[in-house]
Order: sequence, then C-alpha cells, then structure tokens
Amino acid sequence: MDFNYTEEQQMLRDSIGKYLEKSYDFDTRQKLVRSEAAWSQEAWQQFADFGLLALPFSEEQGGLGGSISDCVAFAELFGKHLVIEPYTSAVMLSAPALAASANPAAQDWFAKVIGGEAVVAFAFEEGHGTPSAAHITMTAEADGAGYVLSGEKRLVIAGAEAHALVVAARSQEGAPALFLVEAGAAGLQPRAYRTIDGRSAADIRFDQVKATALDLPGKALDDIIAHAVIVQCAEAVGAMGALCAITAEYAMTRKQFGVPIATFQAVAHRLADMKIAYSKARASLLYTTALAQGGAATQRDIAILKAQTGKLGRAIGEAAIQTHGGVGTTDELNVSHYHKRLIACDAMFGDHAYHFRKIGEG
Amino acid sequence: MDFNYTEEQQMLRDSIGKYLEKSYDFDTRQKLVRSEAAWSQEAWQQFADFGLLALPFSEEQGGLGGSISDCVAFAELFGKHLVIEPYTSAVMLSAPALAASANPAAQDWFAKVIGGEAVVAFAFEEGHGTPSAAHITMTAEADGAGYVLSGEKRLVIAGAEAHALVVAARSQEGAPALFLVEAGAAGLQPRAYRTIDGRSAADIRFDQVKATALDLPGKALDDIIAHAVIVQCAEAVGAMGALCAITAEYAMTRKQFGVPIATFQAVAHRLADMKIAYSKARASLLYTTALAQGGAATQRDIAILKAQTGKLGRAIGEAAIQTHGGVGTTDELNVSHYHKRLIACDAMFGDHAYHFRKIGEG
Amino acid sequence: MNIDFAPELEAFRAEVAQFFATAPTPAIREAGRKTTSVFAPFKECMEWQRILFEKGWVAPHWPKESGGTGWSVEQRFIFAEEYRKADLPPLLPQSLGMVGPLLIDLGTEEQKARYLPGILSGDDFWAQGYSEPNSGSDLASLSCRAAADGDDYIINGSKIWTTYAHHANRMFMLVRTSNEGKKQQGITFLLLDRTDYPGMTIRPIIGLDGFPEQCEVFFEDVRVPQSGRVGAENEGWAVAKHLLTHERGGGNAASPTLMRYCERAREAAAATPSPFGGMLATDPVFQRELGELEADIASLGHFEKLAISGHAIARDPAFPSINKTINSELIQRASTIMAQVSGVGGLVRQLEALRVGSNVEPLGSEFDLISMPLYLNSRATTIYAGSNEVQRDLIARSLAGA
Amino acid sequence: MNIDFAPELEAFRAEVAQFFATAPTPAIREAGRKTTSVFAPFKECMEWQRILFEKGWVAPHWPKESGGTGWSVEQRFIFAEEYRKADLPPLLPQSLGMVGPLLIDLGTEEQKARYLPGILSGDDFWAQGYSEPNSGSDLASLSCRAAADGDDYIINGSKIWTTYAHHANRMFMLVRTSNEGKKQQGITFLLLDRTDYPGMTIRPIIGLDGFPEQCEVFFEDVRVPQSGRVGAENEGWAVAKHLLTHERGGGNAASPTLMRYCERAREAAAATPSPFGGMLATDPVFQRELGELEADIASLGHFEKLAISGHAIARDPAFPSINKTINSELIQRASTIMAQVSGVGGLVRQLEALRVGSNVEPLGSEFDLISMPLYLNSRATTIYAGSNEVQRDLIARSLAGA
Repeated sequence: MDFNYTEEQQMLRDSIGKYLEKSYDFDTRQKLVRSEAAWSQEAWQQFADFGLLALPFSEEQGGLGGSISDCVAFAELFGKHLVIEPYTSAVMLSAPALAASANPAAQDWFAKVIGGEAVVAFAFEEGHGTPSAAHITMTAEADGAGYVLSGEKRLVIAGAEAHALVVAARSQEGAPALFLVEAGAAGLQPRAYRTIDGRSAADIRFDQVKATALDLPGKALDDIIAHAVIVQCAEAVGAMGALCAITAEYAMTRKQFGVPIATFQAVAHRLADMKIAYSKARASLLYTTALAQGGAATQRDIAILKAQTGKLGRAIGEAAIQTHGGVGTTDELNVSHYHKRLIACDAMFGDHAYHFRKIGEG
Repeated sequence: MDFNYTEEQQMLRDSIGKYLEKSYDFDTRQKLVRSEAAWSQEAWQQFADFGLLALPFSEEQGGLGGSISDCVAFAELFGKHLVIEPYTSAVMLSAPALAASANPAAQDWFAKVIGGEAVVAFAFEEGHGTPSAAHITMTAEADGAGYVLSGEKRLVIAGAEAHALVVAARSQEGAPALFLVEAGAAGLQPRAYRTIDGRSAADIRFDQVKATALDLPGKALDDIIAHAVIVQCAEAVGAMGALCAITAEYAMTRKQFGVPIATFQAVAHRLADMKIAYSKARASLLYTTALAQGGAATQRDIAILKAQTGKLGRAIGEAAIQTHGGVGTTDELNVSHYHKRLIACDAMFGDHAYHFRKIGEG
Repeated sequence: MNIDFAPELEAFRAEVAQFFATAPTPAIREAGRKTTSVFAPFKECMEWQRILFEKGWVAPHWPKESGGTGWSVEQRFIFAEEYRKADLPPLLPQSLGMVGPLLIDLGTEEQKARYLPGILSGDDFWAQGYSEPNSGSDLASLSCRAAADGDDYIINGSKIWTTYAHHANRMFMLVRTSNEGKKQQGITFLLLDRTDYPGMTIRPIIGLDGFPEQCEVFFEDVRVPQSGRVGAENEGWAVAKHLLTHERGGGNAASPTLMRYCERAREAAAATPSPFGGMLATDPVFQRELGELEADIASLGHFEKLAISGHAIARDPAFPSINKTINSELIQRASTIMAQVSGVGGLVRQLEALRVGSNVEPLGSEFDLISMPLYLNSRATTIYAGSNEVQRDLIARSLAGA
Repeated sequence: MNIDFAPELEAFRAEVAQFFATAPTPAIREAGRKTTSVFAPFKECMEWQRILFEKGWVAPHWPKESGGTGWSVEQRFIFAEEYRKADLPPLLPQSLGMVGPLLIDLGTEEQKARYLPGILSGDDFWAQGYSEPNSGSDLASLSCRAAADGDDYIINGSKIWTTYAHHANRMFMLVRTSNEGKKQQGITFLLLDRTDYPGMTIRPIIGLDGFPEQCEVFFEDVRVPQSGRVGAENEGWAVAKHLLTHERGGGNAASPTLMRYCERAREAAAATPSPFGGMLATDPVFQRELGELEADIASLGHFEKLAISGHAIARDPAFPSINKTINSELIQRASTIMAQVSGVGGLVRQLEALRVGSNVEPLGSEFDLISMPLYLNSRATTIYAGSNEVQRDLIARSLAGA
C-alpha cells in the first residue's frame, strides 16, 4: 500500500498551487464572485494550459491519460482556493459522459470541452437532493430519431452559460440515462443565480426540449458520478485543510484576556477536534482514491467518503466560525466562504445523512 | 404558575432526607446490594412508617390522599440515595392497579401493600424493551371463571420475592389488560438476579399459570404507567443532581498539575454541561409533575420527560465518570452506581430513542 | 405545584389570536415570515411595535407600572405562543429587552421619563455599543475612551458588532473613563441621545448570510452630555452586568419561537419527498431527529416557565448563562434541521427575494428561501452576548459557591 | 497511490482463515466471544498467544528480525480482519504492543535477549506501572521512589490502574530517582523480573462492570536490580514518551475489532424486534446510526492503513494522540449501540455466566451478556493511556509547530 502522491503529482500540485496563490487569492476571488462574470475565463484558460481539462481522459480519447489520483491531487487545491469554475461539472461529469458515447455530436462536444473551447453542464438535480441516478424522475419521450425532455432540473452548475447540457432522465426502458441538449434549444428556460458558495448555477425548465440519447453502457453513469464525487470530496478536504490552518493560526495570534485564545483549553480542544476531523476525512479521501484507482471502490466506499467528508466538513466549518468569533460570521473573511463551500459539497449528490443511512442498510 | 414544593412537601423531604442520610449512606447501601437480601426490610418498614406506601392513594381507598407532586418530592431523594427497594414497582404500578380493580382479591392485596404487609410486583416487560401497554404480546386465555397465562416476563422488579404479581397481558378482546397472579402459583418459574443498578429482579416463565382479571377501566393502565414514569424520572433527576454535586466537589478538590482539575477549562465546561443538562431535566420533571397534578399531562408530555431524563441522565453519568477519571470507573465509588441507575431508568418503559421518535411522529 | 387551566385563559387566547389575525399589515406579516435572524426586518418590525404599543401589549415582561401588561405567567406564554403561531416578527430586543428594563431598575427618574416612552412606542431604537475589535469575549478590556470635559464626555475609539446601529437613533454603550485599577474598573455606562453626533460614523458589516445586520461604529472626538450616564463614573461594569442578566436571561421566552421553527420544518417536510420513499415528514429518521429537538425545546420551555414564575432555578447566579447557552444552541439546531429539509434548495442565494415587498419570484419555496440564511445567521448566536465559552466558564465558576 | 489486489492475497486470506478455523481451542473461542474489554480473559488469551507464537504469527507488527512476520500492510490487515471475523481474543497489549517494541527500540542487547523470547511466547506477561493515586493525567508528577543502593534500587510507593497486575509475572514501571529540576526529570524506567518481590503487594480493583481488571500495586522497600533500567537514570520520561507512541499509536489496527462490534450489533439487531415494527436491523433509525458509526470506523481504518503504510500522516507528532482519541471514542460509541440493541436485556447483571467455561445459563443471549459489560468497561478507554483531555492538549500543542 502506498498513499503518497507521486513526484509528478507533487509537481502538478506545486505548479497549480503557485498559480492559484498568485492569481486566485481570496480578494481576487471575491471580486470575481461579486462581478457579473459567472467565472474567470482566464482561470479556465489556465486550467486548460495546465492540461487539467484533458487530464482524466485516455490518450486514445485525446486526453492526457491521467488518473483519479491526479485529479484528487489538484482538486484539494481547488478547495483550498475556493475555485468557482465548473471543473467537476464540466470535466468530471459531462465530459466523461460525452467521451463514453458513440454519438458523433457527443464526441464533438467532448473535444471542445477538453480543448477548453466549450463548457458542457451536467443537469442532474431535480429537487431538494437527488443523491444518485436511481432517484432521477425526469422522463425522456421518444420523438422520431431523438427524444424530448420536459420537467425541471435544479442547481445546474454553469447551466445558464454552458454551450450544451448533459441531462439525466429516464430512458424508454425506464432506466436512468443521459441526453445531450444544445444551449438555446427551444423550450429551455434557465433561471441563473449564484449559489451560497459563489458558483454560477441555474434552475432550468424543460418544455418539450429536443435531446439526443448518449446511450452509455450500463454502469457508466454510476461510475462517472463516483469519480466526480471523489473529486468533489477532494475539494472539500482541501477546504477543510485550509480552515484548520487558518483557524489554528488565528487562535495562536488573536489575544483575549491578554493571551492568545489558543491557550484556552476550550479553544485548544476545538482545534484538536478540527485536526482529528481533518485527519479522518483526508485519510478516507486518499484511501478511497487509491481504491478507485485500482478499480475496487464500491458504492459503499464512495458513500463512506461522501458521508464522512460531508459531516466532518460541516463540523470543521462550524468550529472555524466559532473560534473566529464575530469576524467569522462576516462576509469579509474567507472563513465563512469555506464553510458555505463545505455545506454545498455536503448537500450535492446526497448529504451525509443520506449516505450514512445507505451504509447502515448494509 | 407555581412549581415550588409546598411547605408540607418540603417537610416530608426533610424527614426522609434525614433518614436516608443516616441509614442509607452509600456504604450501607453497598453492603445491602452485596448481601443475600433482595432489599432492606427495615427501610421498607420506614417508608411505611413515613406513610409513603399509602401516600398516593385517596382517603376513601385507605390512603393518605397524596398527590403526584408529593411522590416526586421524595422520589428525588430515592434517586439521590440509590434506593433499591421496589417502591415504583409495588406502590406506583401494582398498587394503583389493585386499587382500581373491583376484584375483592385485588382489594385485599392493595390493603396489604399500602399497609406494608406485602409486596406485589408488576410484570410488564417482555423482551428488549416494552415501552408501553400497546406493545404487550402475552395473551391471557380464558379458563373457566379465570384466565391462564403463558409466556415470559422479564425484568420483574421484586419478581422472585413478591407475594403476588400484577401481570400485563392481552385480554380476550385483544386489548392490554392486567391480571393478578399469586406467588407460588403452579407454572410460575422465576429466575432471580440483580440488575446492574443493584435491584432484585426476575425473569419469569409462565406456563399455564392461573390468573384473575383486574378489569380496569379503559385508560387506567396508561395513566398508571404515566404516573410511575414520572416517579421513575424523579429518581433519575435525584441521581443526576447528586452526580452534579459530587462531581463538582471532586473537580474542585482533586489536583493534577498542581491545581484543582476544575480550573482546566475542559473540565469546567463539562461541569457546566452537566449543570445545563440537570437544569433541563429538573425543569421538565417539575413542569410535567405540575401538569399531571392538574390532570393535563398528555402522552407527549410524559414522553418528553422520559426522553429528556433518559438522554440527559446518561450524559451526566458519562461526564461524571470521565471527570473522576480512574476512580470513576470502579465499583468502589458511588459515581458508577449512579450511572448504572440512570441507564436503568432510561431503558425501562421506552428509552430516550424510542420516545424521541414518538414525539417526532407529531 | 400549580398551573392555571382556568377557562378564562382560553378566552384570553382567542382575544390574542383575534388581534394577531387582524392588526398586522401584510408587510408586517411578510416580515415575520421572512425573519431569518433574532433580529427581524427593521422597518416592519418597528411598525408592528407601534401597533402593539397602541394596544398596550408591547412589553408583557415589564412591570405594569412602567408599561407592562400585568399578565400571569400563563397569559404571557399564551401571548408568546399565539405570536409565533401567527409568524409575526419578534420585537427587537435592544430597546424593550435591554435598555428599557435596565433604566427601570437603575435609571434616574429623569432618564426614565425621558427614554421609556420612546422605547415603548418604538419612536426610538437603541443600539448596544459593547464589543470592540480587540474586546470581544474579553469585554472588560474595552478601550473606547470617554474623557470628561465640563458637563460632557468626549469619546474616541470604536465599537463593533453593534446590531442595527445603522437603523438606530439612540445608543447605549460602555466607555473607558479610567485606566486605573482592574480592567473592570474605569468603565462607564452611557446613554447617547443621537447616533448622528459629529464625529460618529457607522459602517454596516455584511454578514455571512449576505445581510448587513452588524455594524462598526467609529468615534472621533464625539461630544456627549454626562447626563446620559447610568450609575456612577467608572462603575459601568456593574451596570453592564446587570443588563446582561436581561440580555441573557430574557424576560421574553424563546421556546415558542423555537417550537414554531420545528413546526415550519415539519410543514415543509410534509411537502418534501424523502429519498427513501414517502414524504420527509413521515420518514422515521426525520421524526427521530425532530422529536429530539422538540423535546429539548420543550425542556427549555419548562425551564423558562419555572424562571418566569419565580422558581428558585432563576435565582441561581448561573441562570442567565444557562438560559443563553441552551437558547443559542437550540436556535442553531433548529435552523440546521430546517436547512436539512431544504437540502440543495438551500444552496440558492437569492437575497433580493427575501426583501419585504420584493417582487422577485423565489426559485424555491418561501421556506427554502429562509432556511439557509437562518442557519448561517444562527452561527452568531453562540458568539454574541458573551460567547458560549464565556457562559460555560461562568456556569462552572458559579458551582464553586454552590 | 497503490493498493495491492494481487490474487495471492486471497490465498493468504484463505490460509489465515483456515488456521483460525482449526487452531484455537473451544475455550479460546469462548474467551474471544466473551471479551468485554480491550483486555481479553487472561488464561485463554495466553494459551492463544502460545499457539500463535508457535505458528510464527504472534507479532505481525514487529520487525521480522525480532520475531515479526514480514507481512505487507495488506497482509496485516487481512490477518486482522480474519482474526476479528473469527471472534478470537485479542492478545494483551502490554507485552507485545508496549514493552516488546520498546525493548527492540531502546533496550540493551542483554535486555532484548533476556526478555523478548518470553514476550513473544507468552511465557511472560508484563504489567505496566505508570499511574499513581495522585498522578493520573499529570503522570510526570509521579512519586513512587527508587533509591539506588549498590547494584539495586529500593522502591517505595505505589502504582494504580495497573491492568492485570494480578496475572503478571513481570512489570515495567516508572519510578522517581530524583527530585531535582523539572518533574519530568528524575524519572527512571525500570523492568522488574518478578511481581512477587518481598514487599510488593497487588490489590485488584473491581471495576464498574464488576470485573477485577485494574490493580493497585504497593511497594515497601522492594529491592530490584539496576540492570533492569532502560535508558539512563533520571531519563525515563523520554523512554516513557517513546513507549507511549506504541501504546497510543498502536502497531495493531483497531478498526477491524470495531467493525466486528458493528457486525455483532447488526446480527443481534436482526433477531430483535423494533418497537416500531419489523426487526431492529431493518429499522431506518438503527441503520442511520449504525451507518454513521461504520463510516467513522471505516475512516479510522483508512487512517490506520495510511499510518502503517508509512504515509506522512503517521509522522505528524500528534499522530499517536489523534489515533488514541479516535479509537477510544469509537469503542465507546460501538459499545453504546450494542447496549442499545440489548435494551433492558442489558440491565441483567450475570457476571458468573460471563466466565469462560461457566455452566450458568445466560438469561438472555450471549450478545446481551456482553453488551452492557463492554459498554461499562469502555468508559475507561477515554481515561487510560493518557486521558482524552490530555490527548487533545497534545494535539493542539502540536499545531503550534505546524
């Protein structure tokens, strides 16, 4: 067993870390969130230049032959820097679906996504939480050679800006499947908004919208979501690590009663609990990544990672705010923004409560 | 609103408190628990002399016309002194059932119980937790003018020593009902043991045991259990109060690192949490008692008291042990015995988890 | 022991419910439903205060002779329960719950005559100037300085976490008038007639929920009359401690509000599918968790009733701290369950739809609109009014004398 | 990143499972099932150690050259998992997990030669003499005194919480050899060849579960040879700290044991009706709670695998404290759920039925027999080996250097 990043992965982390430190500091990020722009085109271009958009795909597919552990390696940094670009949505969810489809239009879109020329959003969520493909209720009706979709998708990251959408709906056979919809298609009504963690998202009404089936093989959708969940968890773990460091630093410098607040045992023990929580979450992240890399991660393994990251992330966020006191409750400090990112990571694809219960079903 | 004990109740508490301080100190209690005796006949006689056995019954019934708040007033002290005598079982459960029955045998037994001449045990529990009469499964088969009972009752407090048993079983109509069984009846096979909190109990097999129906009116059984649960909770709250005081005292005198451990904020905050928990539990006890006294306590009110007392009692017990460190984990100190009493109070008649869920059903 | 179940109380309940069904304006009702904090939307809240004042019901917890209602504890709880059932905005605590009771207890006759009417009517709204950037939990270390000058003080320094200071026309505050002795000495309690004195600047701070609720207040040579002092110079710490018992202990019960949050969560859950089938409201896990919360809120309610009825429990020196700790942590738990019900619906940030009178259509339900801001806002409850760490210190310290 | 999934590992698993299916005696199996503590029943536990020793599998976490197995991390976990699946008694940690690894690291060649064979074979069992009545969390304040006298030390004082001292034939202990300087100075680490030296008295302490697991050990002019010293005189604190990393960090993984507790809870729940209908094992609330516990144990397992495979996480100075804290709190949670499953069945006190070889018929199931003693016994896990308060202090302190 070996859970260390390889030298190459470490180098990738170093380069991306340096870039983000320099060009994606918190103030810059906040200006971006408050701007009209959905995200930073420049950052997206940089990600493309770093090869991140093509990384998770095989060389035959035109990708760089990277692995899930490569993605985890830099996704931790995305979490650390509260990156709002739709990487998971476009590159971990839509692109693999497009790549796995024999449909020529899908292949075209795939090439554009990994080339940085287009963003394809992943329209999955339907209500207050759609934890897995098995919960999809939107149905696709056959319409000539294609399909039409009706209903609503919610929380579609980059849904209003994307050039196309990959939409989860039930196929004629009743099984969950994926469909391709071009942006601007008739009957598509997105309402855009920012999420609490600063990302651009949309709720989208579908009114008899023409769509093409991607016709993925059986287990492909679950596998795609499993990998995307790992990357989403890596972002969360990155955010947790940042919060632990920021909070420990604050507690050791902020003085009350004439001494650093870290010298109060209640604060010290909270810092310890944060460290313990982070240790668990990061261990589960690295272990599950290694399992997935070996093709051995089960649904239960993914559920464990997702549940633990969700619960521990929330706990770390709340502890960080409490330790910071008043300033922790403001929009001005990064602490509350980390917490909101962690809440979002918990909520999407089934929150900790959902996954704990699935695990408990045995 | 007024939740204070009356002057009379305060006087009753003073007398009983003085007696228990003097004659039921922890060492005496431990000798009793380790002895062959199921409980102290002398203490039982004292309770009779104080009028406690006749207290909750109306003067027409031959009782002293006391109220539920009278019982709560001294039951807190029973908890404080870890009394092992079967008061709740005999006086709060069996006796009211006997009193409410028109059956002459029942009336005889009732007179003996409140006169201190006999103990009648209450055989209710059937498995791993029988939270309410609605869960009773034992059935009573008609047999001439009477009934026969078969099956098993568990955790019958004083079950092997009692002169008679009041047994919960389903009547011919299928509703939960109570039956009277004389000790030594053919087919009665008790196996006696001590509970973890030092009380004498028995698991009892019933093999075609002759029984008499008590024929109580509809809601009587639920009401009897409700009052008994309040008294059981009062014992628990008494134990909690004792643990809070003992633990605070210990923390202020026990030194480590050259100072009393109460000066460590982690310990201080745990003491604070114990006080908070006790405040909640005692408030719920007194309020629910006042409600019950006014005839206005609903099943939900009782469930709230039972659930809160169960959960908060466990938390206080665990905190007390942790604060005491090594000595808290021994049989030698009273702390662990309080905890075991609190665990027992939680488990009987539905634990906190059961009642929280019933409350949540709305 | 005794609780009054007299039938007249039901008549009283009906009277209160009837008033709440008719008196508030639509905007006041909307403000009540859209309250995502202990602090309701200012404008509608003050309109509602005016209406309650005119009815004579604005301060049930005040002594009758000072403007209270003279109700029994039973009546006060009936009033609070009906208030919450109608989802009306809670009145702001700074004036009615804090400086008002303080002045009744410790103010001069002149101060009472001058200030109590405006506090009751809502013509005045008071901000509380306690914390400073370097004096949060360690409040006694405050350094905002007031130098005596003739009949005036000249104030220099700043205050922070001054809730709704940007709405306030008056302010009570702690200032340092001496650096001699222990830090608790040398603090003075001042009433400020205005918040627009020359040299006084108010900067709202955007909270993590996106709303400006707290403020920073800067003082640069601000001249205020010494007649606004409560208590003696340098003895303001005792005044502040007295006020804290009002702030933390609260004459107003919190449990009806918390119970109402549970009801709203239950209502929303009845309209939300569970991923395990059926609706969330009938999901056993949801019921288990909501039931535990409701039971704990019930215990707080019992505790409050004991306290308000004068049981010894409220004379425990630790009472205000116990009450504040329970209350603040229950707000967090209630809003956590609410946000859980909303699930990903809570990830939508749509502040403009939350404004009273907004014509922006919410993307989700009204419940989804409020649950996440409420959850986020409630992070502050265990920090403000003395962090819960400080409260637990105080509770533990009180045991030494027990 | 890499995990070995080679098919040879399945062959290894089969070999281990086969051995566990055949090698243990019925008494050993019974002892395993009736283990209600970190410390299994002594006699059967040592019998089992002898069998494992003869197989060469007694110390998988030791270096191969000292008697370890040389297995890969994968193999060690497979061994641990099969061990727990078979419900075999865990070997006692004091010898194999503590003093053995310490001697390998810090002992003289003579000490290694003298003691390691008996530690491995189980011919010797070592007690750990650390805590004293007035030195629990504050271990460094210990006062049990060893005065040099010729080639010997003369020991006076007492030790407490000395697990299984009444079974031990050897003992390692900390003694005070000097009162100069800081309290951590002047401590010496000693190996005692016997526990029946003249002047040495051992008093078992009955625990809250009813069993004598801990002891008090009294020393009155006990003369022991100085050759049993590990490290230099007055420098035993460093030795003890080194040992603590073994005690708290643990070369043996705890997660398989904890996961097995969950399995047993699940099995018992499958035979227990839920008061809400159906069996407890399929009750959503039970599943929710067990699932949360299992996930947390899984994370501990991941953490242990990272550590044992040499990931940087184990080189964090806080690692032993993090590991001990997680592990001890999970034992408590697991046993709490077990006791919950037993419900009132756990209120029965039937210690005699728990004895290995007992012919007393249990009143409930075997599961009911063990769940409550396990829960009660586990209260000690957050106290011993450095209370979790001390662990959290250490973790927080380590952050200052990070």
